[in-house]
Amino acid sequence: MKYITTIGDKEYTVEVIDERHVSINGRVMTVDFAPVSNQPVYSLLIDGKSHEAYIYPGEENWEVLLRGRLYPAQVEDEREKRLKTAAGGGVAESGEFHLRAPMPGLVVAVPVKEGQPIKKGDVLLILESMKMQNELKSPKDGTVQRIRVKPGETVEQKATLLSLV
Amino acid sequence: MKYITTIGDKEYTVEVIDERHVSINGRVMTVDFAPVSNQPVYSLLIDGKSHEAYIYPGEENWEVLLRGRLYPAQVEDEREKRLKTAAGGGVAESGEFHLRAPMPGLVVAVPVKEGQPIKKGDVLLILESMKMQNELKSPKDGTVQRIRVKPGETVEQKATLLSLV
Amino acid sequence: MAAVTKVLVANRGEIAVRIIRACRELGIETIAVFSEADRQALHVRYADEAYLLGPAPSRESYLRADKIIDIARKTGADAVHPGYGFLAEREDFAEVCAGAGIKFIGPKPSSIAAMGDKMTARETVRKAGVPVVPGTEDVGNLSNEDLLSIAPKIGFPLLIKATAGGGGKGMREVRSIEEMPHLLDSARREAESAFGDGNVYLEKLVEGARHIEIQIIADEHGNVAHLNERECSIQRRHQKLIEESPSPIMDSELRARMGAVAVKAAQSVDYQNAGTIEFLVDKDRNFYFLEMNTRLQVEHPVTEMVTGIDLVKEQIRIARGRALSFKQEDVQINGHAIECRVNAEDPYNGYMPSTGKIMHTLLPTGPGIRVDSGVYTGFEITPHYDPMIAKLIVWGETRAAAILRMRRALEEYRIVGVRTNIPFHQSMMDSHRFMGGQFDTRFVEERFTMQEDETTQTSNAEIAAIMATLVAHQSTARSAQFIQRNERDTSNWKWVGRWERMHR
Amino acid sequence: MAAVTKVLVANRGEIAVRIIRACRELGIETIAVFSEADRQALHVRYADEAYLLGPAPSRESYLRADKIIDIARKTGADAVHPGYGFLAEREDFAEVCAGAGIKFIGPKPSSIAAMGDKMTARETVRKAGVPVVPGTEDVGNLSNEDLLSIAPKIGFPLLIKATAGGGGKGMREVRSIEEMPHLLDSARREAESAFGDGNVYLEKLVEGARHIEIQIIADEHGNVAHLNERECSIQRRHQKLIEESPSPIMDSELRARMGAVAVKAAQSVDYQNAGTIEFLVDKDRNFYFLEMNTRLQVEHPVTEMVTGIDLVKEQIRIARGRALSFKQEDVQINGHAIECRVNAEDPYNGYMPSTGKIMHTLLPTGPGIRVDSGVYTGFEITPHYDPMIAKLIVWGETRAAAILRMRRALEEYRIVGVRTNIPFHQSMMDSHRFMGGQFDTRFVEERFTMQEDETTQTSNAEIAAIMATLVAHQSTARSAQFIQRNERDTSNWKWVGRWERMHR
Repeated sequence: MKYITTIGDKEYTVEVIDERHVSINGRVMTVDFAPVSNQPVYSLLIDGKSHEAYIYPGEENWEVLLRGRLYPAQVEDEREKRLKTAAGGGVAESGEFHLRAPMPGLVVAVPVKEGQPIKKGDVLLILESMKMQNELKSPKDGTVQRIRVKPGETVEQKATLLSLV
Repeated sequence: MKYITTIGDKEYTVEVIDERHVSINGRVMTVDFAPVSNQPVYSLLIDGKSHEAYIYPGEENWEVLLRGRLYPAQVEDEREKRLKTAAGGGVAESGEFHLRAPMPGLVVAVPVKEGQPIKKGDVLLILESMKMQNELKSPKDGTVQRIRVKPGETVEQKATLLSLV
Repeated sequence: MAAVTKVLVANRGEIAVRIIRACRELGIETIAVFSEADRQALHVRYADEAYLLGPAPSRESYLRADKIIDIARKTGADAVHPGYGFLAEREDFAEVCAGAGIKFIGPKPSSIAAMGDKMTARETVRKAGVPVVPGTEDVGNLSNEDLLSIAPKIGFPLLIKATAGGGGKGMREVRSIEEMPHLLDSARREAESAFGDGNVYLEKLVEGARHIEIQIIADEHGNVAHLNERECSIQRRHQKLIEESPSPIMDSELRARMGAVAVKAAQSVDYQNAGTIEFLVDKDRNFYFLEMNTRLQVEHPVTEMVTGIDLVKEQIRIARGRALSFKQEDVQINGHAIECRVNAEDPYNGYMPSTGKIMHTLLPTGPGIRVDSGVYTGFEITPHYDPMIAKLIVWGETRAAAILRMRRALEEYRIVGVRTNIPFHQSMMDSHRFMGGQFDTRFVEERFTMQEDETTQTSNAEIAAIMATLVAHQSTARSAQFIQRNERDTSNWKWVGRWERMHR
Repeated sequence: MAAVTKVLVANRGEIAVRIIRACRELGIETIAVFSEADRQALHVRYADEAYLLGPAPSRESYLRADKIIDIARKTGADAVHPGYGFLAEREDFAEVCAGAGIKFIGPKPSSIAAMGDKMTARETVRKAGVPVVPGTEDVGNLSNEDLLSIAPKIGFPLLIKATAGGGGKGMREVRSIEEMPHLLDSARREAESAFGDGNVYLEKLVEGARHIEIQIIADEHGNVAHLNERECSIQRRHQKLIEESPSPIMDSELRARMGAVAVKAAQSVDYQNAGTIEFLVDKDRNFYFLEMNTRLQVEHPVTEMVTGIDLVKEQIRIARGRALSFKQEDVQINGHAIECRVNAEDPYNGYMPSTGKIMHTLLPTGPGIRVDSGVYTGFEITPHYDPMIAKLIVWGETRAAAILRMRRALEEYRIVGVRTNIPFHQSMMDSHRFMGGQFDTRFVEERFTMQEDETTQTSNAEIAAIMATLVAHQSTARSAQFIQRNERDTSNWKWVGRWERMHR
């Protein structure tokens, strides 16, 4: 089975030949690949070299943490990929942005008002977690559309705090 | 709920009054009891004192390993217990004994023959495991009835090796 | 001689465990206190006794001095060890302990007070002839107006610092008068929530400075000694991340001078027990008093590793009224020690705190490794407390040997369930500037990146690509299997159906 | 100067990990070899490269010298470290390495041969003036007949020992001529399976003796030094369980004398690299040469903890052809170290080996603790290899401090999935005779019980009774709940049924 795997700006053609063999960009290698302790930790012996990494499923990619370095990898079935490219790929970006809580915590302050215009990098909200005050900044220019929380509220991870248009 | 719990030659009357209270031989105590990491390891706070133990289910008792000491504990519902005692209790001991493999290993030698009379403590079989030769001795006098394995065979834990009558 | 036979540990996490271990090894009974979030915490499991304080938030649990004193009284504790943070630098708490006839394992309330108010401290040591960083002179609660007017005289860049401060909480850096009001507000807000005191002061920002601190230890008989320095310049947002002893820039001459000044500073407040004098050292090796921490430091193990002195046991010895177990001239430096603070925060996601249950751990072990941890597999990391979950300390014959050992330890360390900053430490151990000892307190924020050099980059990326592909492949393969199984099942049913028809 | 840049570690478990760590810390590449049972083993995970040897049984994997040399050649390894056991004391293996131009990290084949055959060794050192235990003099393969005729001359009790021996394998104690034939058979059988050599010899049993060994280290330039003694008298079935340094019965005078004799013994075979001379020391402090182990010992860490010398790194230094990094007079004894061998065997079930998957672990950590482990949560303990899964080593300023620290470490240690002998070690640390240092090699088997004193017995039994009851109660409560839930379900269905009828 052939895959196109993308890390950063590099594309790798990886073929899983059988249980014991893969090829990357045409070079065939012997592999022995196994999860450790039923954890998202994997041990790979490739042509004898021993490697170990954490591999977490990301939103639509795989996060490989190898020797302290993070490699976000997009793995696509070669066919799939070709079709996508043919279709011109890429979904239209919605103008809306929902600020979500990166971790559970206490809303300390919301220094913006609904309807207020925002520049990229402006502080939208201050969230306290583990005794640290974390300033959540805007990733884009826009206007504050809806604020869903107020200071003093505790919020769960991933809770939507406010929206921008 | 009341229980009679027996450790060695000592009997304890333990009543589980509610989530937070037990009494032992009449003395009421405050308890906070919780398993640790979903393991057979339990943390007990009793009147503030902190204790931790491994608690494994045994054949028909509980094995409590507390501060390096093993306490095999028989826990019986008080009613049950009373009935049993009334019935005169105790099942008749069958004269038969099945020697089972205490761990997986390799049968090195079977120094006995079927029909051979055996004294308590005689070596019935030699099992090699973890590079150690373990002599399995007879717990009773008797006669070798049936030998189920031969030297060179590898056996699983708890496999019946031979029987005595 | 005060009897210390039963110690209440007024703290949580790794430091509570550290103290309980020392007590156990001295045959002293221990009492733990815990919040509702910490019933399963190691300090509760390891202590002889453990009592609930209240709900998870510190203000309702670990900061409840009243409840803690109560428990100490009821359980007949004859001493309290505050650890660091929480009540460690509250003179009122030390007072109450004394009042209750319970030995506070730390300095006298008056010393805590003198050093606790950072402005008072500056003045006290300045009068004792200790060099300080230029900043707000006059002591007292200064309004934003006052501070805004003083600021230009001190000159920018400058630092806003919490008077009750410590650990960089409520600290803000100011580059211009314009941004100062907003920063004053956020600084006061953070200080308020961290110390229940929003008062702040100003200090000139010494650029290109290193943070070097001297460990002080003093008994009740007037003996004061220093246990050399700790290099703590590797910081982020004024939070120390890596500490080592000795400092790569130190020589015996400077060490002697700074040690002497530190001893003088301690004596200026008649200090007893363990404490730390923090200095800034500028490019020209001038040093300025920053503040004194009147307690055990997070990073105390690096000092223990090179001096062979157990600081917690020495603290208890002092609390018992005995003299120091050594003299200044006995203090050696044997080899080199480095500590990495393992925080539950993701260096690849803006160092955001990471919470959750620890599903798996594999600790680095073997020669020259020490781990001071407060967590274990199955323990839940909550957002209520400090993100530091463990300290990894290594010893080596030389600094180079220690770095090599730290590298292998970090590579061995596995924690699943929360993201940690171990990758940050790995990158730091590979950084040429760190290896060369060339860094200051701004290094992490201004000149450090987690990027590796191109060559390893590419080869590792290839491995990562292969691993990601294999995992993706397996997961699709698995789902495929299920489908097949289901198909087989249905066909079996078909078969059964046919069989039934045949036998009608 | 021999280059050592890539080391093949011809071993498994904790010692393979120990060696890989040392190499990594020296910037040396490592090659692991493994059996089918060990694909997931730590040494495979930690090495730079790893190659499969064959099926689980040692004879088909870790004893396959041919395959190992092959792999070393193919991978361009310039050195092999044999660890202990397996091929460590096979002079033929050392020969083949030399032949292949691969440095064997250990002594010369001739030294291994001379010391490997225990009878030859006895003769060699005896001629060098080293006192030996009386026993079979004439070298050569002796038949049972010969041995049975010699036995009475030596006198009973005596020991049957494997000529290829080590680790008590193939060792039997004989009290009378009658039981000797059966014991000879079982000894030869065990020796055969352990070393592939059933040859045995006899030695007088020195009663009330302690097992004390001297660590030797020698370079290729004629420098031979000893690193003091290790006390290894706590044994069961001739397997060491606890080792410590220094020995509680040792004084500097005896240490100097035994050290000098040990050096002489090593020199008698022109010894190089690390080795150990085992002695028996009787009640009157007379000492007799027992054997020399021409390799690293399991218990080497206690020596490292008190001397500060890393033995594995020193071994590599010597293999590189360099001189010892120290002189005899530099060797210090700093404090006291104790090692407990953690075996997967159940002390409450006749020390039967225990196998299975490790479901959970919590390691003791903190100051003065070192764990050398080969296992981790999720790893499967198979019956194929030695039951030792970890070594717990502690350091203390004094022996008493070390014992107290070991107690707290043992109490912290949690392993779920296999039974271990940790309870044995806990009882030993509480034993007055152990604390008093009053024991010999028979102590465990003849005078040690795991019973505690009455008072703690009863109080702990009460706690155990409560805990057992609570667990039993909860399990019954749980099943009860299920029943209730089912009842509720059915009643719900009833309700649905009624609802349907109502709406027909």
